[in-house]
Formats: sequence, structure tokens, C-alpha cells
Amino acid sequence: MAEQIALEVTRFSPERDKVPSIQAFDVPLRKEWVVLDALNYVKDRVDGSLSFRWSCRMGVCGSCGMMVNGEPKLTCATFLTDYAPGPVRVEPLKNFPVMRDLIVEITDFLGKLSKVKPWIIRAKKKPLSEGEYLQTPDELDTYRQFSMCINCLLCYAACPVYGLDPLFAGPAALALAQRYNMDSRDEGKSERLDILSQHDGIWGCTFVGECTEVCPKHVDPAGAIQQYKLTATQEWIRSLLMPWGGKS
Amino acid sequence: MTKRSNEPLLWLLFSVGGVVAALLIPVHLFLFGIAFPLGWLNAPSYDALLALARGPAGRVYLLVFCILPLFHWAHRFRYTLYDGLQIKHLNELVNTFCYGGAIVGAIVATYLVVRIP
Amino acid sequence: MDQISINAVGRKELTTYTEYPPKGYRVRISTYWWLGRWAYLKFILRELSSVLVAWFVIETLLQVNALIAGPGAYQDFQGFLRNPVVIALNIISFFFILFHAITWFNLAPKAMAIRLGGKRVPAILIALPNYAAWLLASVIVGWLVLRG
Amino acid sequence: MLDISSHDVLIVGGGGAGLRAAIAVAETNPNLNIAVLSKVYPMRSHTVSAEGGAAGVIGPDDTLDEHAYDTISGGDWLPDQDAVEFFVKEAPEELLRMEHWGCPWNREPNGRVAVRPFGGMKKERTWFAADKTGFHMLHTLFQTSLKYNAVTRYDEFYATKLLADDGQVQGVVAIELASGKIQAISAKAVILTTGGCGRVFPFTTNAAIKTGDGMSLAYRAGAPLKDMEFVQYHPTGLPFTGILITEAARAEGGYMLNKDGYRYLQDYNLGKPQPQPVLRSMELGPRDRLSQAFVKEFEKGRTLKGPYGDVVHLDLRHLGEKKITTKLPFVRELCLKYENLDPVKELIPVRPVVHYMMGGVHTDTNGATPLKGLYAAGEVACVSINGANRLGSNSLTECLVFGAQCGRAAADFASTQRAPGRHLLAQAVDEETRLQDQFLRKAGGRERISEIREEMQRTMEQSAGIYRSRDSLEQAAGKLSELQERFRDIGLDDRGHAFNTELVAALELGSMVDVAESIIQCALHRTESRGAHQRTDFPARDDQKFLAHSVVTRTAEGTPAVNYLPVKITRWPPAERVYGK
Ligand SMILES: Cc1cc2nc3c(=O)[nH]c(=O)nc-3n(C[C@H](O)[C@H](O)[C@H](O)COP(=O)(O)OP(=O)(O)OC[C@H]3O[C@@H](n4cnc5c(N)ncnc54)[C@H](O)[C@@H]3O)c2cc1C
Ligand code: SF4
Ligand code: F3S
Ligand code: FES
Repeated sequence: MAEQIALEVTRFSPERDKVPSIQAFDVPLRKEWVVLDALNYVKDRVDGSLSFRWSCRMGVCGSCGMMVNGEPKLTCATFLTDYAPGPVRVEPLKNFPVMRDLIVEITDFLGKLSKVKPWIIRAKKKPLSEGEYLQTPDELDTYRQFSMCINCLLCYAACPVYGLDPLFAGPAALALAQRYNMDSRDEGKSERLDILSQHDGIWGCTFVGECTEVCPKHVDPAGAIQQYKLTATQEWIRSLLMPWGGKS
Repeated sequence: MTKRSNEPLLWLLFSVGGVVAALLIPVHLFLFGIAFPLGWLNAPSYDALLALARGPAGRVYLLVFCILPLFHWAHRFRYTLYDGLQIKHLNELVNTFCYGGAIVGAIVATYLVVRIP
Repeated sequence: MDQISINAVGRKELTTYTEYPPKGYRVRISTYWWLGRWAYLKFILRELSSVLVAWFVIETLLQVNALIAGPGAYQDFQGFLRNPVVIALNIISFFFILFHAITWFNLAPKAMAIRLGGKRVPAILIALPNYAAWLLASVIVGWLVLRG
Repeated sequence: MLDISSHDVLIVGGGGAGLRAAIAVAETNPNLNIAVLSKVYPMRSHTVSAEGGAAGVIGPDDTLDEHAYDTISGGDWLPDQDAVEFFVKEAPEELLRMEHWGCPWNREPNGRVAVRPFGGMKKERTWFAADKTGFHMLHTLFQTSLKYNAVTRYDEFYATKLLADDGQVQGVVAIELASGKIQAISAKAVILTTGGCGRVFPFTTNAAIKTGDGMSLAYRAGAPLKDMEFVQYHPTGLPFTGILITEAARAEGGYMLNKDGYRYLQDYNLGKPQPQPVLRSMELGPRDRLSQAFVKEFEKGRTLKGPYGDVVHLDLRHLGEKKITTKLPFVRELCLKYENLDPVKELIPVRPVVHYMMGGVHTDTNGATPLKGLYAAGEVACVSINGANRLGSNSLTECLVFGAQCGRAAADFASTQRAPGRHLLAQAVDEETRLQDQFLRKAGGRERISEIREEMQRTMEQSAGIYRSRDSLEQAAGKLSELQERFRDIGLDDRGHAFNTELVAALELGSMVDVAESIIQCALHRTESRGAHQRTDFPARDDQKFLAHSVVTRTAEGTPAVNYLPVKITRWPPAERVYGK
């Protein structure tokens, strides 16, 4: 028999349970296995009722985020051997309501995402016949990092402010807002600012910084939000100095 | 402006206060709070200190040194109370305490600085 | 974990669905959440440094007050500062404020995405001038105070 | 109680094709009420994994005709040439539209969009966003779609059946995964954009959700599937995980080496090795040829043994760290993460893995299927522009071009139709009963999902892989009907409603077995070799008999029946495929 490792997973069924519980399984410990492989092993061979989300298995679809030994992780990019000799505890992402086993409810995030208007806003659209908006590699570089977000929500699981106040827009949504703000093709900065400079927007963030630490795609939402605060403050000063409509 | 709230002002004061606190408090605290009382270094005389404080530059310096870090404290402490104690629902109370405290501190500081002979 | 056995599931139960949005289970955040992770604890300590900032401002204001009241009062105040409790408090404050200063200077580059020649200026190049300014400010203050 | 909700246009699938279609419907007729239904949140769709890029003519020295010719010859003259002409004409405009919506395409220093070379393409015409093109396209589309209020989303809903009335498709039955509730969703027009079915095979670059659901939905509703025997193997997947090392790695100048460090492709009629990449030559030959060369090398004993089967090497070392980190950062990230090696210094072990389905639901150039009210676009559909072998970077563009086109067509169609009645509810009730009887309420059930799935995958790999023969295919056909039988005896551990992912897995397995059968049947009937379909017993191309699309329909007994449709030729008469010249 190959080496084994104990996998402890959260079980919860809204139809049956009042509170989640932990169930342990022994799974083979293979060098090339990620935590997701172990979960699939359980689902395929031991207990088909274990529920979790996954799809791409290459760290890009963003669906397999869970807490692994208390840290928010993409389970398809987290190797089992890093936790040997075990046990490895896999729990649903923190700060979200648990819907079933390892699955959490994330519609809250989707609502917030729409609210920050993550699309190009322009006063006047360029007709297709006039070709592309020119954008130099440097201009692309200013926002590219923030465009790498896969919406895996690990940052929400790491942000205590979101845990304490679910109204807070949260790291990824704010980083994506900033992604469009910094895009040279966009003219919607001030429209977004009106939404995001409310209390639940950028000002809710107290710069805990853990969002950036756990982000698997190096998006740096903490940086994005602080930069956003700086911009918002500059805009505010501008509107003080030019009260008759210095909105840019 | 009403719609955009006064958060930018508070954040600005917080940030500038944070910079002042980071740049200046360590040396002050080390000298006046530790080194002089422990006798590691010779404390300046009363007259020398008064001479430093009474000039216009000294007065402005003292105002900046005291007022901005108080607003830095107010902002940070407000959020620490919100999050650490989970009392965001008491936000009016917390805000009054924190920013009110900073304003009172600022008034006291101004009063004192003006009164330096 | 016990599974619902196949035969135990009646037809009736099967047609009652969970409502939508289904009631997820929300874990309440503990009051001591900031003890749960080293990074959170560091964060809270960083935030609490502000209390010691406020304390030192008050101490300074008291000193100014003593200065106004005259040499006698000033001497009394020096005595107060020599109180071991006050010294201990100041030493603790000193470390907290150092912590504040270091985190502040290190994090500043994050909020400032300065670009030069099309490239983002590396964080270290923004942090370094901060440290230089810190050193300079400390030297000037030290020189002014110790001169006399 | 069962519910019915109705819309004007219902799009099943929230990937590149589905989201593009949704926006097209909204822009064609802003009064229409649109629904997008997807079994995963749209931004999780498999389009997110596409790396290399999307093809569209942009360079001054490039022409639409050249793109058409590359596509047609790449597809071994099986593509319909009218469709290809339409495709290449629309491609640049669609890609430009993505630019206007904010897609972060890589740029030239002067600010214009940059393009890179790609396998089988004679000119540089592949638009790219680093090596995360699909990711950026999908998120751009998704985020842009958020601004249309006319779009209602059904996220995490699994479609189990098409609702049809008198041969006209009028909606779907779907399970709301969160609650397990079964719903009828009716619409005047339905667009299928459910993607491909790589998971029918054991080693694939495809995500777990690519199980051919849409093909099976259409097939079961009576729509024909087309060219199902053409399954693309990508020559460079990582062993074990099947993770794709994008073709862009070769386009930037990577070498394919056998165990002796020899650039073996020169032995397979793909040109002579040059230090720099040469378009349509060697490593930049088409995928079918490269994957076949691997098998030949294996037979000659010139591949390397690895713990997960034989491999060859992809060599990027000579490109240097700078080029690798700027042009191929994701490749480096994946290698470091999953193979624990750094392509800057080490060779990457690769093997061919199943990647793409050229076949799919039969449609015309408007994306319309023979069933009234049913449209299809993206990988689930077969228009066909890909013929016997798709060229890399054509498929993302295909999702845009035909997603948009079929969105417009469906919008126009829906505008002329009346809302379907509530009588469809009866069909939904039947479907609910079926799901209950077959899975949730059934006593017993001895078969495990994973066992049947693994047997099916093994069968497909062995008999319908890169090379096929009558014997292997007939064996597979027998095995698959046995598996269909055993599938009926499946037992679930999970009888709950909330997020029953096991039920989903069972339904997906049902789709996959359907698709597998149609692949085997089409492969069995095509007694020639063309593109990705290579018969060891019929090694030559046979234009006399098989310059035709296979069309497979489901008979009344539930078995597949194969027929043929002629290929549409406009300006490029069939010729030999020549590479490396
Ligand atoms: C690793 C990889 C790299 C690739 N790289 C490139 C490349 O560089 N260039 C290129 O041109 N092409 C590339 N391709 C191919 C291309 O990515 C795909 O063909 C294309 O993205 C398919 O898009 P789609 O919209 O048709 O389907 P998908 O993006 O797969 O979306 C399918 C949608 O249908 C939904 N769905 C499926 N079944 C159901 C159901 N039963 N009920 C409800 N919803 C359902 C899913 O939830 C999903 O939203 C690549 C493919 C892979 C695997
Ligand atoms: S910012 Fe990072 S951690 Fe947060 S959702 Fe995006 S990718 Fe995930
Ligand atoms: S962790 Fe939270 S508080 Fe701000 S810096 Fe990140 S969003
Ligand atoms: S499965 Fe897609 S990110 Fe992990």
C-alpha cells in the first residue's frame, strides 16, 4: 500500500444538518497529487456525496478555492505532500455562507462586481471602422496586474473586514474597478468613484493586506485599494478647489 | 461633495498624521521619554527648551506635531474599535469619541501653544 | 457520517425543496478573530500603535504645559517622567511607534504607483527616500534639542 | 411545485460563445428578454483556459484569402468554404470589438495590437493577451455583459433536456444546483453554447465541465451531430495532468526533441529544421501531423519512458529567460507548479493529449440547426470551419464570430415568434419524474459513476485515439453499448437536493456516453484517413467517397445512424496538404 494521509473535510447539508461537522478520510499520498485530487479520490471511490466545486485543474477558472489548514488556497494548485504527514483539513472558504460541504454562496460578490461597473465607459465610442484604441505596452502595463483576477475569492476569505461587515465591497471587486480606472481607454473613473467612495467602498478597507498575501494571481488588491484612496482624495481636493465642476 | 462623504478629508488627515508620527515621534520619544529620564543623555535646560518652543517655527512645529498624529489616532482607533470589538453598529458613538477626541486635543494644543510665553 | 439510506427517503420528502436562496450556514466571527492568524495579530498591533501615538502627544502637551507654568513646574514634570511606570510605558510606546514607522514606510509604496519612463518604480526606491527622510528628521531634531 | 419562467432568447452555456451571443441578442433587439444559463458561473467556463490566442487578419501583408486557405488546408479540405469565407471576413472586426470592450491585447510599441505566429498559419495573425488569451477574453465578455440589464443569468443551473413542441425547440428543463429544484425555462429561441467534450478521453487539456452535454441534449432532441470522428490531439500536454503547454511556446521558437535530442519532425514531411521558427513548417506544422509524428516516434522506440506513459521533450531553453517571462509567463508558471521544473533551464516532458472537438451539432452559417428554434455556436457546434483538423487560435475567434452571428439570427427569429405556452410544463414534469426514478428515488443501483467513466475513457483512448482501425472501433462500439446498459444501473450515494454534484456527474456521464458512441460510429463509417482521423486500415484520403461531412442522428431505437452531406467548395479545390515548403 502506498503512503496515506488523513484528509479532514467539512460536511454540511442544509436539508439535514444544523451545523457543519468534520469527517476524516484516508487518502493515498502521491507526489503529484494536489488537494483537489484527494477530494476527487474520495468522491470517486469512497463517498460520492462529497460536494465541492472545481473545473480547470490548472489554477485559472477560480472555482476550487477552499481553506486548507486554515489558509485560503486554490486546491488545484496546492500539493498534498506539502502537508505530510497530515492531517490536512479542508474547509469551505471563510466569510461566506456554507451551502453544502465545501461549497459557499458567492452571489454577494457577483452583485458587488456589477456594482463597480467593470466595463469600459466612454463618453463617445469610437466606431469600429476607425480601428483600435491605441494603447502602448506601458499603458497596458499600468493596469495589467489588476486584470489578472480570476474571481477565486481567496482574498475575501482572508479579509477580516469583509468577514465582519458583509456590506464591504471587498478586495477583488475594488481591484477590478481600479483595473478599469487605470485603463487608458476608459473614461468612467468619476462615475465609479461616486459609487466606490461611499463608506462600504474603498473606505471600508483598513489595509490589513492579507488579500494581497493570499492572492494566487499576484493581483495586489490591497495596493489597488490604497491607490484608489489616493485618487479619491485627489479628486476630493480638486472638487474643493474647483467647486463649480472640476470633475475630470 | 455631500454624496461623496467626508472620508477623503479624514483619510488625508490620517495619512499625513501617520507620516508625521512615523518621521518625528520616534526621536522625540527616545529623547524625552527614555534617554533624558534615564540619564543616558543630558537633557536641555528649561531655558533652551523654551527658546526652541517659543519661536514662530517652534510653535508651528508643535501644532503639526500634536494635531496631525491625533487625527491619525482617531481614524485608526475608530476602525480598530469597529473591527476588534465588532461594534460597527455603534458607529456614531465611536466617531464622536474618536474624532471628537482629536478635535478637543487640537483645541487644547492650540490653546497651549498660543500661551507659550 | 451517516448517509440517508435509500429506502428511508420517502416520496414526500423528495418533493419539498430547500428554498432559494438556500439558507447557507454562516459562521459567526469570533470576537478574538485577530488572534487567529499571526498576520491579523500584527495588523491589530499596528493599528493599536495609534493609541501610543496619542499617548505621546498627550505627554508632549503636558510637557508644553509644564514649560508654560515655569521652571519649577517643569522640574516637577521631569520627575514625573522619571517615574518607572512612565518610563516603562514610554519604552513600550517606543517599540510600537517604531513598528508603526517601519510598516508605514514599507506600505507607502503600495499606495503610490509612481511610474517613470513607462515602468513602475520599484517599491524599494519609494521606500528608501522615506527612510532617508526619517533619518534626516531624527538627526535634525536630535541636533536642535541636544545643542542646548 | 414546478416552475416555468419565460424569456425571448435562452442561451445555454456562459463561455465565450454564449456570452458573445447574449450581447449580440441585446444589441440586435434591446427589447428582447435574454437568459444565460450555465452549470458553472460564466467566468469559470472553459474558455478561461485558452492560452495562445485568437486569429484574425490584421497585418498589411496578410489577406483574408490566405487565412481562408490556411484554415481549409489545415482542415484537410473538409471545412465548408462558404463558412470559412464568412468566418475570416468577420474575424478581424470581432477581435477589434473585443479591443473596444477592454480586452488587454498585447501591443506593439506604437500602441497597435500585436500579433504572433501560430501553427499551420502562414502569416502572423494571432491576437494574444500574454498567454492567457481565453482568460482575458472571457472576463472581458463577462464583465461587459454585466452592463446589459436585459440579460437574466441562471448561474449554476444544469440543463437536462430541451423542451420541444412539434419539432420546435422552446426551452429547457434545468436543475437549480443550489436547491436541487427542477425548473422549466421556456424561450422563443434557444442557443446552445455548451462547449466541447474532451472529458470523454482520459488524457485531456479540457476542464471537468467539458462533458458534451449540449451535443447530447441536441442529439436526444433529434438534431444531427456532424463530423464527430474528428478529435484533435494537441501535441504538447503535460503528462498526468494533461495541462496544456500552449502552441505559442513553439511559435516563439520552441523545439520538439525526441530522446536523442533530435528535432524529429524533420522526418515527417514537415520541412527542414531552422534555428528560428518558420511558419507552416516543423514545430509550426498543424496539430494532427505533430501528434501523429509522436506516435510514429513511439513506435520507433525514440520517445522517453515516463511514469505516465511515453513523452518527448519541448525545449525552450534557447529562448532565454527574458523572452520566456514576457511572452510565455504562464507556461513557466505551470511548469514550475505542476512539473517542478524551470523551462528556462530544463526540458519540458510533453505528450499528445485530447484537446478539441472539430465536430458538433450541425448548423448552417447562421448557427441554426435543423430543429426550428434551436441554434448552436462555439465548440458544441459544427458549422464547419474546422473540418478534419482545427488550426490553433481559430476557435476563440469562432466563438466570437458565430456566437455573434447566431445571436443575431436567434434574435430575429425570436422577434417573430409567440411565447410558448404553459403546456410545456407537462414535459418538465416528465423530466422531473425521470430524474427521480433514474437517480434519486431508485432503490439499489450497483454501478459507480467513476468506474463507468474510467472504462469509457480507456476504451476511447485505445480505440479512437490518434490512430484507429475497424477492429478497435468495433470493439469499442460493443463496449459502449455495454456501458450504456450498465449506466442504467447506476447508484448514487447522494440523494439530497442541495448541490448534489453526484447527480450532475451522473448526468454528465450520460452525455459523455452518448457522445462517445457517436464518435465511434462516425469513425467506423469513415473508411479513409483525413486530418485528425487516421485509419491504419485505410491510410489514404479518399475524396471520391469522403469529401463529405458525417452526420449522425439518433434513431427511434436510440442507436446512432450515420449519413453524409457534401462539403461546400467555393474557390479552393481539394489539393494535397503541404507543410514545410
Ligand atoms: C487548454 C486549452 C487551451 C486552448 N487554447 C486555445 C487557443 O489558444 N486559441 C483558440 O482559438 N482556442 C483555444 N482552445 C479552444 C477554445 O478555448 C475552446 O474551444 C472555446 O473556448 C470553447 O468555448 P465555448 O464558449 O464553446 O465553450 P466553453 O467555454 O467550454 O463554455 C461552455 C459553457 O456551457 C456551460 N454548460 C455546459 N453544459 C451545460 C449544461 N448541461 N447546462 C448548463 N450549462 C452548461 C458551461 O457552464 C459553460 O458556461 C483551447 C482549449 C483548451 C482546452
Ligand atoms: S484578487 Fe486574487 S485572491 Fe482575490 S479573487 Fe482575484 S485572483 Fe482571487
Ligand atoms: S485584506 Fe481587507 S482590509 Fe483591505 S487591504 Fe485587503 S481589503
Ligand atoms: S479548478 Fe480551476 S482554479 Fe482550481
